[in-house]
Amino acid sequence: MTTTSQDDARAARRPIRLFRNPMAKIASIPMILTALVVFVGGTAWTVVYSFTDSRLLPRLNFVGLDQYERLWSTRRWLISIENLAIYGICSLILTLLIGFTLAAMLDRKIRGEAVFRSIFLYPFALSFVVTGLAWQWILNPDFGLQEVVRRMGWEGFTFDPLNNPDIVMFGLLIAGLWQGTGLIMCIMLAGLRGIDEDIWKAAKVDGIGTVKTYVRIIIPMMRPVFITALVLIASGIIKLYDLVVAQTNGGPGIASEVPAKYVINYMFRAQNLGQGFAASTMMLVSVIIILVPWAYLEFGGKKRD
Amino acid sequence: MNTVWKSLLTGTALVAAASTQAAELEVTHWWTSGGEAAAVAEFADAFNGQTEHTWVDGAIAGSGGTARPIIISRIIGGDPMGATQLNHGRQAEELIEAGLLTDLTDVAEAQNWREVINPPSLLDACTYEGRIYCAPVNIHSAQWIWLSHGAFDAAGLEVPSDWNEFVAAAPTLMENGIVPLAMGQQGWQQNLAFGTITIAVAGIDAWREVSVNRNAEVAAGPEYTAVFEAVADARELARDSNVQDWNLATNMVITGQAGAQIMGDWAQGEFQIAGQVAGEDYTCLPGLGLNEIIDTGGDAFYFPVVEDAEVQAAQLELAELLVSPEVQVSFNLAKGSLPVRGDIDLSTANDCMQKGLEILAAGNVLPSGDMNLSADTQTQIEDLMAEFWSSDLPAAEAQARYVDIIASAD
Amino acid sequence: MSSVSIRNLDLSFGAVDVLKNLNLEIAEGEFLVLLGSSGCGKSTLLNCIAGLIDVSGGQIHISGRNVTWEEPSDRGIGMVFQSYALYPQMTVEGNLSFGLKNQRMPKDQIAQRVARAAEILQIEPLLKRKPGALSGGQRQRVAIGRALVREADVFLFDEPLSNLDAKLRTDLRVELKALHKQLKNTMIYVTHDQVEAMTLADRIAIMRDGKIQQLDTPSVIYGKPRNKYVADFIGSPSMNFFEGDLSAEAGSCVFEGPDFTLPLTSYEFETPQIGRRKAWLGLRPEHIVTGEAAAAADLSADTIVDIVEPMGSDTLVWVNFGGKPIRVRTDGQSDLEPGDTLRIGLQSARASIFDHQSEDRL
Amino acid sequence: MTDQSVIEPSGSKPSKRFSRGNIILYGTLIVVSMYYLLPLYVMIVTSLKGMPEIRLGNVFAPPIEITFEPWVRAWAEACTGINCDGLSRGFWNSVNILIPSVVLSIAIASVNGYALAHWKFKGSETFFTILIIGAFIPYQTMLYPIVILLREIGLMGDLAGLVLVHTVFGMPILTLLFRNYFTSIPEELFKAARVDGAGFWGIYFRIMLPMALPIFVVAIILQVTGIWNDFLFGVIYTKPETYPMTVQLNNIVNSVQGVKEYNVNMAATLLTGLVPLIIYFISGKLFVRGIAAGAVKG
Repeated sequence: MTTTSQDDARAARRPIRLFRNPMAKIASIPMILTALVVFVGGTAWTVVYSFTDSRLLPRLNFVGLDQYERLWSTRRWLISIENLAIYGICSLILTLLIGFTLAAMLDRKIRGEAVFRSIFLYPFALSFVVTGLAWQWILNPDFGLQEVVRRMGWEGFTFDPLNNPDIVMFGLLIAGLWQGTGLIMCIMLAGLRGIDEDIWKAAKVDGIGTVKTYVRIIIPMMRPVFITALVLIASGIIKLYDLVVAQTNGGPGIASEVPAKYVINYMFRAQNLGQGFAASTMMLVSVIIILVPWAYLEFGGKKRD
Repeated sequence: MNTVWKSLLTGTALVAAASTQAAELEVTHWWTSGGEAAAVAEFADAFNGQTEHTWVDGAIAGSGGTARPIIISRIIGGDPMGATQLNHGRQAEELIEAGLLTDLTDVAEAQNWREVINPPSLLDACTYEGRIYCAPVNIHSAQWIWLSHGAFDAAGLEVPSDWNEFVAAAPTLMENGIVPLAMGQQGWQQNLAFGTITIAVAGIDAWREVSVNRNAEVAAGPEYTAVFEAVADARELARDSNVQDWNLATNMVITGQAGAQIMGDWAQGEFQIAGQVAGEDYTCLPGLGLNEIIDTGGDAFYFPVVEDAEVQAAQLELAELLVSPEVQVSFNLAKGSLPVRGDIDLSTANDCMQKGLEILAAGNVLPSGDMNLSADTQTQIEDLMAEFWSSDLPAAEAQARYVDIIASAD
Repeated sequence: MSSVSIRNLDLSFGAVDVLKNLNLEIAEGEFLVLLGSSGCGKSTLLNCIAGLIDVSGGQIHISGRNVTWEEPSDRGIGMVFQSYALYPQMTVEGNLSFGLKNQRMPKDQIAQRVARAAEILQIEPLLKRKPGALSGGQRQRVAIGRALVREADVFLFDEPLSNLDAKLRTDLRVELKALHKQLKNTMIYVTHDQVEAMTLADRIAIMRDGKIQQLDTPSVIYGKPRNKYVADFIGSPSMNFFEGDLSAEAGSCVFEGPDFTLPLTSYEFETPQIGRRKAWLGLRPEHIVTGEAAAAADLSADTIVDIVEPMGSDTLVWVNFGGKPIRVRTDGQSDLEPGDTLRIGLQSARASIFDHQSEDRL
Repeated sequence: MTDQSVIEPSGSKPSKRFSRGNIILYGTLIVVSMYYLLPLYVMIVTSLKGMPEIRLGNVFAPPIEITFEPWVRAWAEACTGINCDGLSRGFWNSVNILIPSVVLSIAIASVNGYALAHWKFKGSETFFTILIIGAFIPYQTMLYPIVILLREIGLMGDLAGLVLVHTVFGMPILTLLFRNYFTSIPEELFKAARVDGAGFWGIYFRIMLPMALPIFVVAIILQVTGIWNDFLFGVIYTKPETYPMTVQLNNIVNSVQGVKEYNVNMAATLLTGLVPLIIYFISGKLFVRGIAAGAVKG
């Protein structure tokens, strides 16, 4: 036993877990720092200050739930939430639907696939600011779509979403879908390309119709694709801000306000940081309620076999 | 790729060379409309011409809403600009408390600001615990209505001389396809119109009770009921106006598409740029022609604390320059606002400015809302007004909500 | 001295125990096959030996050295994977020399080793190609070559042939056996294919649920399976089982099946004290005799043929016996048809008896 | 165009070239294409008209008299405040911001993704989960803490600070992409390399990187678009001399002097979008391939 070599002794000792594969950990430091300092730290900071009466500058003068009580009795906030819900649900469903349908059409060995694909994808290259401006211009009642249709003979034609509080969110939706569906189409297309051709043969042999094959067989097989798409769409919806600012600036009135805009306005324009932080905390809480169980299942629960 | 680095290197080299002699002073502001930009150019020219320093223009378009987060973030982040526009009043208080803004008291005393600046309330707004932290550059008043001669001529009408006549003439304008009241669809513009109508309809005393003393009972009273009904009427007159920016609304008045616009005196800069003459092409009525009184809000420049001694020197020189008589004249003529000094000759000013000067001289002035209500309360009122003007919200309900805001105002 | 020694190895992922207190000694130059159905932990054990999975407890010694916490590359092993795992962007030569370059071996020495390995495996013409341009068999040769150039003491194979088609698999199996003979390295080979296991192994370790069920030579495992699981797992077609009772009758032991009694006259019990108990009787299809030999067996009976499966070299006949269909392997020339009567004979010498409860061999 | 995509379409094949189904298929695609192309068309057409024509006509009418003046004005003459040099000032600034930001963010995210896929350690998945949730946090809410953070590390107002911010906010999605991609690379390959004595960096540079081209293309496209189009960070974490093009665009579009010059606005908009647009049109096929490799699995 005394003759055990130095090497042997080192290898025999169980190393401290923290120092196993040190390079992997060192290389992960940026990620860990980002996750802990920026995301957790920044979030915690925001949450803490949401319980204060901070105005222009953050200060730790706690006022309990005052900011939240005020938030939930503010009409603009309630409208913002409602608007985001409307926009979010429509956008989620329509983006998936349009994205998938376009991808399915492009996947049918058509001619000029590359051309169509580029056409559907290019709006994604443009920022929301540009998107908002372009559609504001097209939907302008005096020069745009409404006027063109009227000149074509339908005198009574009215389509002025940006100045009609009831449908302004749909005006935003038209622009949002234009910008975002291309990427989802691309992801769906990639997913469809990953489906084994034999599946189609099997479906054909079984006499299952095309649509039914998509709905009953292909879509369930594309679960990971839909999850990626869902993450992208949902994260975009919550962040909805630039488009609104560029296209309607919350108007007419406060009919197209969204939560992110409320946060910014109260942090910087109203100089009521506490209120802005309370609003962003509410946004975070809703994100976390929806996401954490899912993220845990998706990324946390898996183990190597 | 080479060129990128080359240009970058030469760029830094230039900066380095220049800073040994004079400072480059970055000035942020949100004056980007035609009249405003022309006015800023007066400042920049004077600064570049009369000092050895250079004015680096940091204009941020899109009104204070876009610019303010940027300005405040940079001051708080420890990377401030040399000077910045901010509405004076309560906006800067906390920055001063945190020691982030430069004390200008020495310059103010040397230049005798206490004496020359009129009305004194302007300097009071810059004063915090006895020290002066900003240089006021102009007086703005919001209580104006601008009437288009072209529009009324086209409808075969006399140009009205007060709000009531204007309301009476509105149906005829509409029959002639003219929008009676141009209104930009932004909360602050709608709030401005509300404030102006309040002073005209409810009178100064009621206004003061509510806006200065935050008396919710008066806000719930009959004077304000009349105000909200008048605004509800005005809302109908502005139904067909769907522009966003204030100067686009002004442009509707200039081109005769709209009969009138309720807007601050800065609208005058737009008429001037368009080559219109007060009294011939357009008419301005302070206090809507009913109550000839104006508030004395205005713009001011603040100077964040910086370490560089040359920049500090440049800051003080700019502060001095901004209030100096010649610059005050050239700037305010371009911008259409009133100068902050009572001791300068503005005989070259046009009809509207002269009206303003007379009212100012007569002392019919009100403190600006910026100085009375916090930005928070103002934002809440703006939100309410945005909703009120562009929906069918009944006047009574809007008033009730207004009362709530005043009751909890600070 | 044993080449690889595994002592009290434990491995668990969270609450799931994958390997439980596992001990295994592998002699130098031995060809050991780890055999088991998927999920039994055989590949995991191999990965532990390679150092690709950190163990939860216990020790691994290779060539007398405790390597439990050493890096895979320091353990003196070469490894061949099921999916070949060739680096797609490197040529065959690059693949072979990658590990040696990482050891900072001199260039000429690398070239020499690569050349030798290529020669042994007859892949010299492929050296400049990339893996994408190779066939499955060629890829697997390169993968073996990659282990070969390391001149390691121990080779680890993780189901190396299961991605190949049947013919190629048989060919490479023979080559592997020849290679082992030539190199005389210790080899640990994971597979779920019992034919591979039987043909290649010096010893087979049959694994189930993270435990070794039996570790012995192929013939012992085939002839005297340690328990009912091993008996059932090894052999194709698999063993026939009958439930029944053991009882002593006139000094000798008998197995009382559902409707037959087999005297265990020549069965060698492992344990002396049997007593009366419930048990399983296991008989391999090829150990049930037919025709004239049946008469000489310990028990013979007439049965009705149910199904006939000709398999070329022999014929598998399903007959009803003991209340259920059983498999009997007969001559390839058999002309039996369903409904025919077949006389079968059971011999106790080649049977297996397992305790009903513990399922261990008696 | 002749080079057929590596990944073949897998959908069922339409039977005849002019079947009714085909006519519906192509008809739908063409109609939908028009919706997608409409804004681009309107932008181009408007940018080529003079102001009087804009006020008279409708947005869809082709220009009667084509003028390139709006483009010239947008690029070199449009005013913000007292600066009248259009977008040109912002172009090189954008490039200077773009290159280091893209390089750093992708370098870090790819290493993160690689570590998450093959070098899991206790807590690594937790950090990753936090990161993914971070992707849902509106940037605006992080503005204030980040200002304070940058002040504390002394990078506020520095180009390095902006690069850092882009790296941080690009990290969630990019890490997800790289992690998924590297997970899809067979684990045995990684094991083989470890047996061959390659360490963390050896495997990353020698084995993983050469195989990761498609996903790098996707990451580059996403980052170039995102960073080029960024307005919020660009305006807060830079100074007037280094304002990116989007800030100039905002200034031009929102600096209304007299009437809104739609033609100049549209030209400016197109000019600003040109860089990402070109990248998209060039790399369309690679993009789909990369997405197939990275976004779909996992």
